[in-house]
Amino acid sequence: MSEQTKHAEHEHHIVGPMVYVAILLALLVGTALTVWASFLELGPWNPIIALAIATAKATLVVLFFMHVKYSTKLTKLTVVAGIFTFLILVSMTLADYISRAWGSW
Amino acid sequence: MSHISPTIWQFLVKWLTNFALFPPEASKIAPQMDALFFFMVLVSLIGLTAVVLLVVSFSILYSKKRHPVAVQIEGSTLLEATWTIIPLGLFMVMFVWGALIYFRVYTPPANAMNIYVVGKQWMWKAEHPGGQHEINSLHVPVGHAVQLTLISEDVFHSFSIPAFRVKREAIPGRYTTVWFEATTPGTYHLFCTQYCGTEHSHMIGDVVVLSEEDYRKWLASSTSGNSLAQNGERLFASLSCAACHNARPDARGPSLANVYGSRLALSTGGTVIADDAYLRESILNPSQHITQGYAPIMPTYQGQVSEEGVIALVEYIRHLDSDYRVQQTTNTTDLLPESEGKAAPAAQAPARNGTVKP
Amino acid sequence: MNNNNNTIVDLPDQATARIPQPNFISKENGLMSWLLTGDHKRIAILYLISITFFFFIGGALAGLIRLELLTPQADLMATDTYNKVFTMHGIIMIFLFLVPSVPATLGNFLIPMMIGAKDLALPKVNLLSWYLYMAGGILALYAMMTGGVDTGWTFTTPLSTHYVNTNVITTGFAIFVAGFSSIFTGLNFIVTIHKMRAPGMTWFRLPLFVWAHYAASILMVLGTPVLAIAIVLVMLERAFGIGVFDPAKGGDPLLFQHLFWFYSHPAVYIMILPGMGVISEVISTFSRKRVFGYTAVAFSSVAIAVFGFFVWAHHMFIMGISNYAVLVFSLLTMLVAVPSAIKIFNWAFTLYKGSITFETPMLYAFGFMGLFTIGGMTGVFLGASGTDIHLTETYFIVAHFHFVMVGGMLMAFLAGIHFWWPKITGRMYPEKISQLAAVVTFIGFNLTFFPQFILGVLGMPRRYASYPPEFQVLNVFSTAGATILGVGYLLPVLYLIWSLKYGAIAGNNPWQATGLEWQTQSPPLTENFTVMPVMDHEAYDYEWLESQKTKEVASAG
Amino acid sequence: MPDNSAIVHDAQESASAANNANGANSAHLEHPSYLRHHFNSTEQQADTSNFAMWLFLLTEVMFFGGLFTAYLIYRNWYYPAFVAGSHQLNVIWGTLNTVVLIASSFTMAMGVWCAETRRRKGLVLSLTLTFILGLCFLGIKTIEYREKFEKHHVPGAHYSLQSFVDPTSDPDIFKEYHDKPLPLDMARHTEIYFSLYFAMTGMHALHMIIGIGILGFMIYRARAGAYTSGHVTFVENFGLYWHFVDIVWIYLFALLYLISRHQ
Repeated sequence: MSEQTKHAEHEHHIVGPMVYVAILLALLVGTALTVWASFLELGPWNPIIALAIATAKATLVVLFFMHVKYSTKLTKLTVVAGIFTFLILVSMTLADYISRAWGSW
Repeated sequence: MSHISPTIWQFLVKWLTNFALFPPEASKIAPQMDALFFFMVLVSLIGLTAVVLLVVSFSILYSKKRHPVAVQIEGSTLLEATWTIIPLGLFMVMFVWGALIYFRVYTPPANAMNIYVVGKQWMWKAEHPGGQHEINSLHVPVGHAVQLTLISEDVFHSFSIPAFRVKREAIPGRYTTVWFEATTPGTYHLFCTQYCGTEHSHMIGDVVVLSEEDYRKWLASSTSGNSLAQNGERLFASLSCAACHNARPDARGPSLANVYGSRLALSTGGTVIADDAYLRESILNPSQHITQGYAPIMPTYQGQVSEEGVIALVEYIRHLDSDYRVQQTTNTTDLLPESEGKAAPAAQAPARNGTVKP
Repeated sequence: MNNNNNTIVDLPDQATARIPQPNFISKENGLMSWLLTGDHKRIAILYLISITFFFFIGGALAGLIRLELLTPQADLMATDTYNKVFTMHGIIMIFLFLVPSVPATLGNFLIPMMIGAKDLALPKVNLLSWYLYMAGGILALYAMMTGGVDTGWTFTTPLSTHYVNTNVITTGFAIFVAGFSSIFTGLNFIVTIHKMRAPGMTWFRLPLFVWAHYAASILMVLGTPVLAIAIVLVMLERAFGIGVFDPAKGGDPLLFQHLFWFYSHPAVYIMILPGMGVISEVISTFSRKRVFGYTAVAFSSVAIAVFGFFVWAHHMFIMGISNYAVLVFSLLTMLVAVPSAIKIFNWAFTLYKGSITFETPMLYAFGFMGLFTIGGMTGVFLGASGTDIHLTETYFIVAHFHFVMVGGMLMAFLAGIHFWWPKITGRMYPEKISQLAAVVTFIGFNLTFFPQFILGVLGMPRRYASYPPEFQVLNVFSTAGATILGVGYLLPVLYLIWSLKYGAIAGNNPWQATGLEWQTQSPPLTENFTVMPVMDHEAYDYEWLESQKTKEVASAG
Repeated sequence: MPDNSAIVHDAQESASAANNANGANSAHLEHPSYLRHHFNSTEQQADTSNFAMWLFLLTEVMFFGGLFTAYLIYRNWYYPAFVAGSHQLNVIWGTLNTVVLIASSFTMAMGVWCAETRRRKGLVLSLTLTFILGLCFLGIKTIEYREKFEKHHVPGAHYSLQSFVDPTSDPDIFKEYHDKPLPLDMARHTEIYFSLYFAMTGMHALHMIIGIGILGFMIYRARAGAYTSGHVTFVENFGLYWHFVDIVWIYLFALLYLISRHQ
């Protein structure tokens, strides 16, 4: 992790316009998809599909627009840490609310 | 408690209590909780002594005078494992033991008598089934399981009886329960322990534990004429709930006879036990609690009924065992409309309930 | 080398010794050179001055509280005044003193030096976070002057949103701003520790002080924003009645507590972890020994930081969260207690076969170990859901967190201040009187807060302006202790200021400690080091230090 | 947060040997003018500010995290109210805004590329486009807000339940969804939906406004060729910020507009 070794392994990668255009198109398609899906009557699947597509889009943005695909392990770790803590906050809070309905002793 | 010799126990507690270092044990749960408490104190003392002994003895043995040159030691996995695993084990014991007591405190027995307690800035109002109202005091019989159903009219309050080792928050907009069984007659402190505004420290009172007959005397002496359920009945009539909940073939609402404690199927799917909390919710937020087969036509009574009013209604429904009774109330409303005039203030002016002497 | 057997202090010959010039203090003069500085050491001193200021304001408020509680009646002040006093005491002590105390002063000063860097990674952000801190602090004081706030530092809804008419919004905003100050400090530390380490300074050669700050910084960066949003929602609720926390509109007041404690429980570790870092340094130095089980201590810091995020709901056991949640959070709370136990025993065994001396920092460190053990164990009383029912919201909990925060963190802070005072100012503090101060603090502290455990067990609720007469005796003890404690805190201020002019010249390394910060002049140069240091030995390597010495002697002779 | 500009500011001071790694290695020997005193190499400097930016985004994630938590909890409690609430949102506008923001993210990414490859005109152009698209987004949001304001769907004293207890009173929404009227107690909870709607989109809009401000500053300096002489860290970091704001919107769009359309 010390500077020297990092320089050696770290090589700044420039992402070209073609990639960006591809991602842009993918994102637009994703948007069209999710809007279309929201008009279908899918019951519990509506939110799941919408969030799945949103996550897919977000992943594309993070990986390519934000260059994480080409960055150091450290950056990747940072992203993961963020998601992890966010999930703790949401899941453990929701856990309380959901289990309240299970009735109390 | 069981595994500590009663005599030593008595001595310990008596001694501590005499020196006002320990609160009296006046409920059935108290000795059990204290057993865990003293166990933890013991463990803490051992731990603390261990640390102090190590520090002191090393400081003496290896002071620069005695031991001018330090010996470098990397560490010892074995030792570290020891003081990882032993505390962990002890903490796990405390966790399980604690959880058992927690559930004991918050799981009322089926035969418990129920008293409603309403907290508001800055007073405790107790509503006994017999219609007795008290402010900042609570009279309970000795040797009876007593369940408190708590609710707050404004902010968080916390109903705490140190001598009973029980405490429960009174939450705005939701019933919470706690129970105890008093073991020794006497007068004990009642505190609000959740900071609730300016007069927080004046939101205190007494819990009076009475022997059987004293309690009966007290009930007789301080009754306000009609019982909580009767107040509920009047309110039920004056809000003309019976217009729908009347068990007639064309009734637009479900029959409420014997509904309390039964398992209901909801229109939203799923089932629910009709307890106090559910009854309260279905009066104030009906649309989320429609019984299967009925239209969501019931209006909300939020803001129209005081917490005491809701309590009276819940108590009424809780004891409602025949539709005949409901139909009677309908008739009474049909016949003597002034009963509304009588009933409405009875339930809707907490001031009046408030002024009743404990 | 000194031959005195009671101390390791090794000072240069006072007749010839001079404070090295230039140094980071004398380099530039004038107020602007301080207010616009990017030098982490100068910013640390700015912080030191400002947090001391706020500490004594908070302390004065604490004094008022104890005076009021001298008698059972609310006679010194009206109840609402009392409520405002303890609220401001809490807010100032937690957000303006404890959270920035060690990190923003000692951490700021030492982390770059310990890892062999010239400065923190983002000097401007560092300065910005001091200005944010000051803005928050001044705003809080302004709120206090103009009517105060009486919600308690926990801002419990719906009390704070609908049932008080004091400066909740102003104070909330003050905390919001101060929060960003601590976010940026934490962010700066993480970046610095990752990117600015000197050649050879691998992760497992870092001083444990740095590990502890790294762990605390993670908590600052990930926890504080949640507090920020919770406060924002409270302000919106007050301003526009958005109803998110308002039971009347279907909101859930408990949600606020979830968000609030998601930060405010880890905040406890933000406050204590840096203190633990200080203790590791001090104990190692004064027993001339590498910390027992370096890796265990390092990882226990990280473990505390990680587990710290899983336990917040243990503040709400009796507040109507689901019983299943109670089970889970109680269990996790027990787990987080373990790493602290590990640290305590590792420190104790660091003394084993050491060569121990008892200068002031060491005395404070011993104080820390004793008091923190009590504080930690009583935490378990509250983490076990059963006993929590009886003990929570009473003086037991007050005593518990004062044992951890004051007995733990403040002791550690004073230990650190004394330990690095020679490095910061180039002069020694007077030893005898400071040892006295340490003892006085310890006695005063126990006298103040131990009776509160008993009060709590007896059931005396916290935040009471008046209380039943039978509790008076113990309260009198507590107030008496507080007086002694006050003296214990005033002494250091006096003699430390005195030492600025009259203290003995310290030289580079009065303690003969191993950290890189000690291998340069004191007070240090603005760039910290003349040549970029290369870390060619393990942390706490006292043999290495000796060999350096003999080398010098050889080259000199 | 207003404060993120400070980090980027630090970053801006710092230079980038990013686009020529060999420059980084040689940086030890000859020190470029823009190398700050406390760094050893421009490479280290660039890495550092980039990492700092990521950590800042971490705090942003948690900041929005609180709001998302609140939203999920109340949606779970008051589903009918949230459905009725989301019917008040115009999916067309929402989709349009999503497209606008994605496009702006694309132009921003192009901007970064132009800076890295030292294309000054391209950089100015893509930054300007990003700037304009950002303004479009805010414009559309304003239109939506105004509509809510006119219908008294802004939480607070003047909040009106009209369109929920009596959907027919709101014909254009009604003819699209044919909502049944909500019972009063449930209708009241729509206020929570709108509170969260305004809190979330408001926070997001605030981030947009800050971003647009910084963009203006960047365009000004870019025309002077500031970032096209191997000085790209500032642009890169701002790019990260802008993409993050985009990501937040992608989720807001799904949560607020899409997932609660059906009873």
